[in-house]
Amino acid sequence: MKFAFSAEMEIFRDEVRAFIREKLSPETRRRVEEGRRLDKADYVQWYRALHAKGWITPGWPKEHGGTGWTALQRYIFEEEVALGAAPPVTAGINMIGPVLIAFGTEEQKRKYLPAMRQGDLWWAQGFSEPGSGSDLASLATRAVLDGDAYVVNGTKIWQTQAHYAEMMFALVRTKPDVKPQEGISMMLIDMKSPGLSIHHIKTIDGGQELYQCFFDNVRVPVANLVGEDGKGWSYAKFLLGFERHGIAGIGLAKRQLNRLKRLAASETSDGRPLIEKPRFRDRIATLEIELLALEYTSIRLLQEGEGKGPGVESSLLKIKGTELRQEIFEMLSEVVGPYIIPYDNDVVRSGWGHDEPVGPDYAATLASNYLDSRKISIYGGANEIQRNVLAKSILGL
Amino acid sequence: MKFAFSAEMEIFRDEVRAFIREKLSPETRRRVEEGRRLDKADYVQWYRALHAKGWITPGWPKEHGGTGWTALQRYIFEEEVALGAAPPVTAGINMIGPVLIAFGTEEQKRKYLPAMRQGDLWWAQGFSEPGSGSDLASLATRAVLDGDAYVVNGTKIWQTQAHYAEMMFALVRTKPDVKPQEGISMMLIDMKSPGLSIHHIKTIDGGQELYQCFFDNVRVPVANLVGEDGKGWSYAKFLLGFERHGIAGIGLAKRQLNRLKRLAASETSDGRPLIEKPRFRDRIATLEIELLALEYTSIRLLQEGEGKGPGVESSLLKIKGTELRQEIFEMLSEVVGPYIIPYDNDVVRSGWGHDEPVGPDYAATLASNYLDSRKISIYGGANEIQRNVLAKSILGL
Amino acid sequence: MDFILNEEQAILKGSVARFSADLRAAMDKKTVTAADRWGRYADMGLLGLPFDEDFGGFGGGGVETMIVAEEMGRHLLADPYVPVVVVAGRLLADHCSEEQKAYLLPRVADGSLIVVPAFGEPKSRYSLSRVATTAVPSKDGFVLDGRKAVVLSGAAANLLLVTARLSGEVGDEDGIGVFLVPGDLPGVTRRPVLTVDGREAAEIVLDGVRVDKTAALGTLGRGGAIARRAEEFGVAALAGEAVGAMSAVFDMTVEYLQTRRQFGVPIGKFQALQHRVVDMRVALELARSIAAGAAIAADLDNAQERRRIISAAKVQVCRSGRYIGQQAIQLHGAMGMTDEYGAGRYFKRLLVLSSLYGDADHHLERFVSASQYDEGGALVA
Amino acid sequence: MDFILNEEQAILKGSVARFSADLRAAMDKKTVTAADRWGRYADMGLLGLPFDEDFGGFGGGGVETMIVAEEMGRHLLADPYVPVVVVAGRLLADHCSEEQKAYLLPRVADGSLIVVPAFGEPKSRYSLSRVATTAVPSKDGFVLDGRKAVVLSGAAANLLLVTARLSGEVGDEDGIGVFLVPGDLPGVTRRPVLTVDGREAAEIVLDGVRVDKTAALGTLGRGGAIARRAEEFGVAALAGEAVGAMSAVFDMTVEYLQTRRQFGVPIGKFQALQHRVVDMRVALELARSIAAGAAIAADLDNAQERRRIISAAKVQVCRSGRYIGQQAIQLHGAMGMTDEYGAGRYFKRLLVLSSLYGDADHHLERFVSASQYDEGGALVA
Repeated sequence: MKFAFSAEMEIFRDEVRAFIREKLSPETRRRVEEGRRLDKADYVQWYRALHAKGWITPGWPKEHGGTGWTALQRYIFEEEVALGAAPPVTAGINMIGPVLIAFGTEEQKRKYLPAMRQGDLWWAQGFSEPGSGSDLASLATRAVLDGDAYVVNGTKIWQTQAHYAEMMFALVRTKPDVKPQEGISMMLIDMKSPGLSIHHIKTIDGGQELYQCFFDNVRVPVANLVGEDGKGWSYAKFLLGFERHGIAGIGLAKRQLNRLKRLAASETSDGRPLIEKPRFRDRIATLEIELLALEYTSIRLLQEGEGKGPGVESSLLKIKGTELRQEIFEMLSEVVGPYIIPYDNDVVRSGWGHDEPVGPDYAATLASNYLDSRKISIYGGANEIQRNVLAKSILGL
Repeated sequence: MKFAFSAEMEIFRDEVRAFIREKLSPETRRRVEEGRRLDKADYVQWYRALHAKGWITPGWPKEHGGTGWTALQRYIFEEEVALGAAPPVTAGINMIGPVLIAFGTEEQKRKYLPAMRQGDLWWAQGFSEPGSGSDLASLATRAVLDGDAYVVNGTKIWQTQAHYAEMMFALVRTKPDVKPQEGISMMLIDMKSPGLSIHHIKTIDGGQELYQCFFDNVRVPVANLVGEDGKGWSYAKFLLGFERHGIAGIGLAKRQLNRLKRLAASETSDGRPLIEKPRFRDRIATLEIELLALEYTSIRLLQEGEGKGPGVESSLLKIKGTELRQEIFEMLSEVVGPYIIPYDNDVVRSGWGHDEPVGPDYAATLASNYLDSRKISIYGGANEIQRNVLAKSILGL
Repeated sequence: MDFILNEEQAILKGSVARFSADLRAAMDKKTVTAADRWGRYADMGLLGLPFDEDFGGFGGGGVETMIVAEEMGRHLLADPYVPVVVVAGRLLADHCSEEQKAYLLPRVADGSLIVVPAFGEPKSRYSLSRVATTAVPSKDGFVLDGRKAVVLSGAAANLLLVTARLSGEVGDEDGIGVFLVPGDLPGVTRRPVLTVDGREAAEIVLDGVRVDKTAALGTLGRGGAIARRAEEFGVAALAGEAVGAMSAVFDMTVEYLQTRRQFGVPIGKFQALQHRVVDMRVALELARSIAAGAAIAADLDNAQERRRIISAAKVQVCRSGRYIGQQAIQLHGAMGMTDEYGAGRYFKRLLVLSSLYGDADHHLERFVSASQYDEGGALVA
Repeated sequence: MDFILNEEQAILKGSVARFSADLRAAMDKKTVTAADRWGRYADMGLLGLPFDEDFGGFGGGGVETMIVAEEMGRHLLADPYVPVVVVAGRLLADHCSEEQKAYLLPRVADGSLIVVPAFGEPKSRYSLSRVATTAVPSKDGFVLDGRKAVVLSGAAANLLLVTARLSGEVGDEDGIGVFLVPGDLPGVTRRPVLTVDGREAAEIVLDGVRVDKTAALGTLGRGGAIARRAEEFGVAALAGEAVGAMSAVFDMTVEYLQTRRQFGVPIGKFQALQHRVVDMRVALELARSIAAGAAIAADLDNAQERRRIISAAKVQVCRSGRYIGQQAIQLHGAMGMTDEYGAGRYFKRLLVLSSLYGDADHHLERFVSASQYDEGGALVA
């Protein structure tokens, strides 16, 4: 056991940090730091840069364009990306990418993997349905074989940025008369298919990210089936269990905690910097201590698990990581006092522009960020489900 | 809606307060205030005084020696008794008393009720068994009819002060082949019966209060059956649901919170009274606010429910009341700093006597009280069971 | 404490409950404007509730305004009842001259005059004594200069109640005046902004605004205390409003758990969610009781006891509101994150209410300073 | 950070784990006395662990002592390893003359000399600078007068490490000395008391105790800093001990939930209890990681960073320990309240550990004062 990482790792961290400083658009960085919404251009610029460096698919096998990094390197990379205020990598790369590499046809690999590595191909995830959230096995979207294509009918919901997506990887029911999990297949659906329509869902923070997709006799070529018919459930489990080194979100939490401290130093209460008020300072300190403990836990579990692949520890990290970040966002909603109340959706997106800010300029996005933060304990497997998973592994009952 | 109670109620409160001040032994009061253990004599002195005043069975119907008080009067009485550091009334009076009045034979009433009113008859409760805690319906102690007596075999556990008890009211299984709840009867068992032995269970605080009772062919006269054979379950439910106006323990919590503030004013940290340290003061203030909210909730639910009998609100009051008191005891375990560590069981019982105290004299019982406080969320229906009950009434599922 | 509504209060509650539900329905159908709504409040007599009968009111106290605010909270009525009627209204009733009252109060009561408190400033956070806006005596009255921040309904208001400093330093308790400032006076610039719960607030610049002597209300120089007393009435009413909102979003969550099915059963069958609902209910009942206590206490003469209970209520309501709102979203799952579904709207209203007139930290401080004990642990009056 | 044990550390852990389990078994059978146990530690080489090889030790650091402490915590070994070997041991090794070391350290290592820190006083709470005990220079050395409080194993110890004030006021950081005081010296009165976890502590009166010049260790007047540095090693080791105890009581609770049946199923089938176990596990993993971090940090030269991590660890360990201990009792139900069942013994040990060398509030204060930031939010070194 040693304090600090090895010299090689610190050199690697410096390299990542220098790359981000050099290649990430300052405008995008500022938007992320200020908690604003991003445009497609923000993502594209960053993905291009990652592609050029060969760093866009670190989690893929080396022969498919992966970086060959150790788990620790990937952890450091993800932390630096988050600390450096770069946009997150699309779901497609970390989710459907590994599935296609493991189970896809050669044609599918040829067709999709290079485009994904270039950051050009955007995917929507088609798992949840209005009636199937935590209980995914109950999904009802049907696909019936008709000649060389499946005919898909039904609906999928909670697609993030479906308006940018060219393709969807979807779970659909191809066999109605078997056990629920056994009748599910995974297929790749062109978002421009006739009969496929998308409907925007406005979120409580005023965001524009979420969609529902409707399928009305959408024809999906048989060639777009992933692996075997009826094995979609196992591919989904493979995909959801895929190694997520940064799942605790340490870099994200650190960046927000730094933001909180910066704002608390700038705000005043009774004429003194808010951060000097024992009550507020103690609450920050408690969050700092938990974050330090969680950071060490992330690294320790990673080191203990090196080479073994992900365990149920990822549930533990997800639970604590999301709850801690939510507490930080909650304090961020308190730091500006009454200026949490004004709210202009256009300002959240684009800033005050030439207008004089209402209150401190950093206040405008805090309510939006707080509202948005409530999703992180729901998406990607609600924390209740994560607790079920972890309890099962502890108790074995 | 009005601030303060009516003038009549305040006069009543003054009367109760004066009675306690006058009649409760100062020695007993001191022991309760200091968190020491009580002897039988402490209880007996107080019960005699209550009996003389006619206040020992306020919850009984007036014709059986009840006081005829309103629910609010009973609440005030219980609060003052707790604030005044008087011993609690025995379980028998509030539990088996009302059952005998409602379902007992005339002979049972004649035999037991007057003795209970005099504070002379002590009861043990014989419900739980080692294998039947929350799941009481699974109890296994058997009673087989043999002539004019039931022959009882099995064991009961968690009897409080069984060494003082003359009688036990017990749930036993008289019919083995029916639904679990339907085979249970309630009977009154003389603690001096041949074949009945008691075994002391030491608790984590070093206390001597708990016992396990073993039944080896104990003969219980048929005349000691309560109500009908096989109806014990419904009597137990009647008994457990009996109106408990003071279930939130507001008076107890107030007394402990006052103790905490007194000690925090006496202790110093860096040369200043501990209560002036913002960190400690804020934590106390948070408890004070919750206690105020809970006190108002107790009174409000009582007033809303006047004449309707107890509802599921008692679960709500039990949950929050016990959790809050546990937090107060936890802070009491922090208030004396390192002097929480020394621990002498004899001193907990009897004080330092002629010895010089180790540390402040009030420190000696704090660890014992903290340890003991962990039971209040377990006994009388664990808080998990209370939450189940309340959830059922809210959700109806 | 007596928590039972008397007969008049029970009747008021019933009629306000029906009124609010109807108004909500009309809002959902978009058949009423804000002006229509305000007119209906006036017709119901709610806008004059705290005033004496002589001034078109009913002499209602903290309990009566809490009753109204709670129903507004339950039905998310987006109208500035608390700022106008409770805070500004009580201040006017307590500190205007008889002549001013005769003119102003009936107009507030009939809805023709909207008057709002403008106490906060860009750097004041929740303090009412950090007043940097200045009031300089002139020949006929005063000249006001400064900025007022996050004034709810500040753009719609006809009249502003502005705190301004006559003497001393920012932060001094004394030396503050409360001034009646018509919103359209020369030198008053109002910049409207939307609020997170979809209402309106204004940032206000006062640039050499001239008001006459009668514009100064109450004892000159005691404006901090005057504003604080008015805000206390507001906190007590807000606590009721928050309880109404919590109660509605709690009911909504219970219904969702009863009807949403996953794994073949209503999700309310899952014990972990059941226990969460219990904890929400506990938080709700604590908030409800102490909000009622604050409403009763709002009319107390004993300032220390009043402040202690009212600040305790705000702390508890903030904490219960955060918890209930957050858990309501969580238990609704992704559906809770959608704007269309109502839980989020309550969540946002609760966010505003947790900040308005002081957050939990602010009121914890006030509670502590109002709680002085003797050595026996007894509260020193 | 590298949390993987190196080969020597892994071997140490394995052998200490076996050793501790064996010792626990012997204790349960009551076949060993305290003196036997101490002898076994010596035989294992554990008592000299932090000392240089020249003095019968192994040159172990924070990680090595944490490994030992964790296993002691797991098996509830009731021996003063941390006070004697880690706190007093490190202080002796760092501040004695070579001559003193040559005499003392081998004797600590072979178990013949028990030396304990006596830093606390009746009114010092957790501060190491609130020293009222005085050290007045005399012809040959110093005369000590005062009282020392809650000295763990203070009655059994041969030697005490006493802080005493040479100059300045109670609370001053400077002017404190650390003195080696044989426990049987004239003027030393030791009153043994039991502790809540069934061990021994002493209240000590020093009445005109004469020690010679060489009894003063380290730089004269810097005793506060010297004691604090030694106590840091102690806190890091204690954190490990607490993690061992939490880990054992957690495992015990899991097993209980798997085997205790109610309502026809193991109670671990109930989702509310399952989720509780998860929260306990989260608390345990956080404590385990930061305790390991503190063990590593204990050897850092950077005092601010060291103090920050060590105090963070104590805060987290106190909180995790309270939560895990309380929930372990709760989930065991009434059985958890019995002395016979082991959960309560761990609960009591965790209570002692949460107080020893400073509670959560104390270390939160230290953490805050060690965390100074620039305006960008970055930690200022």
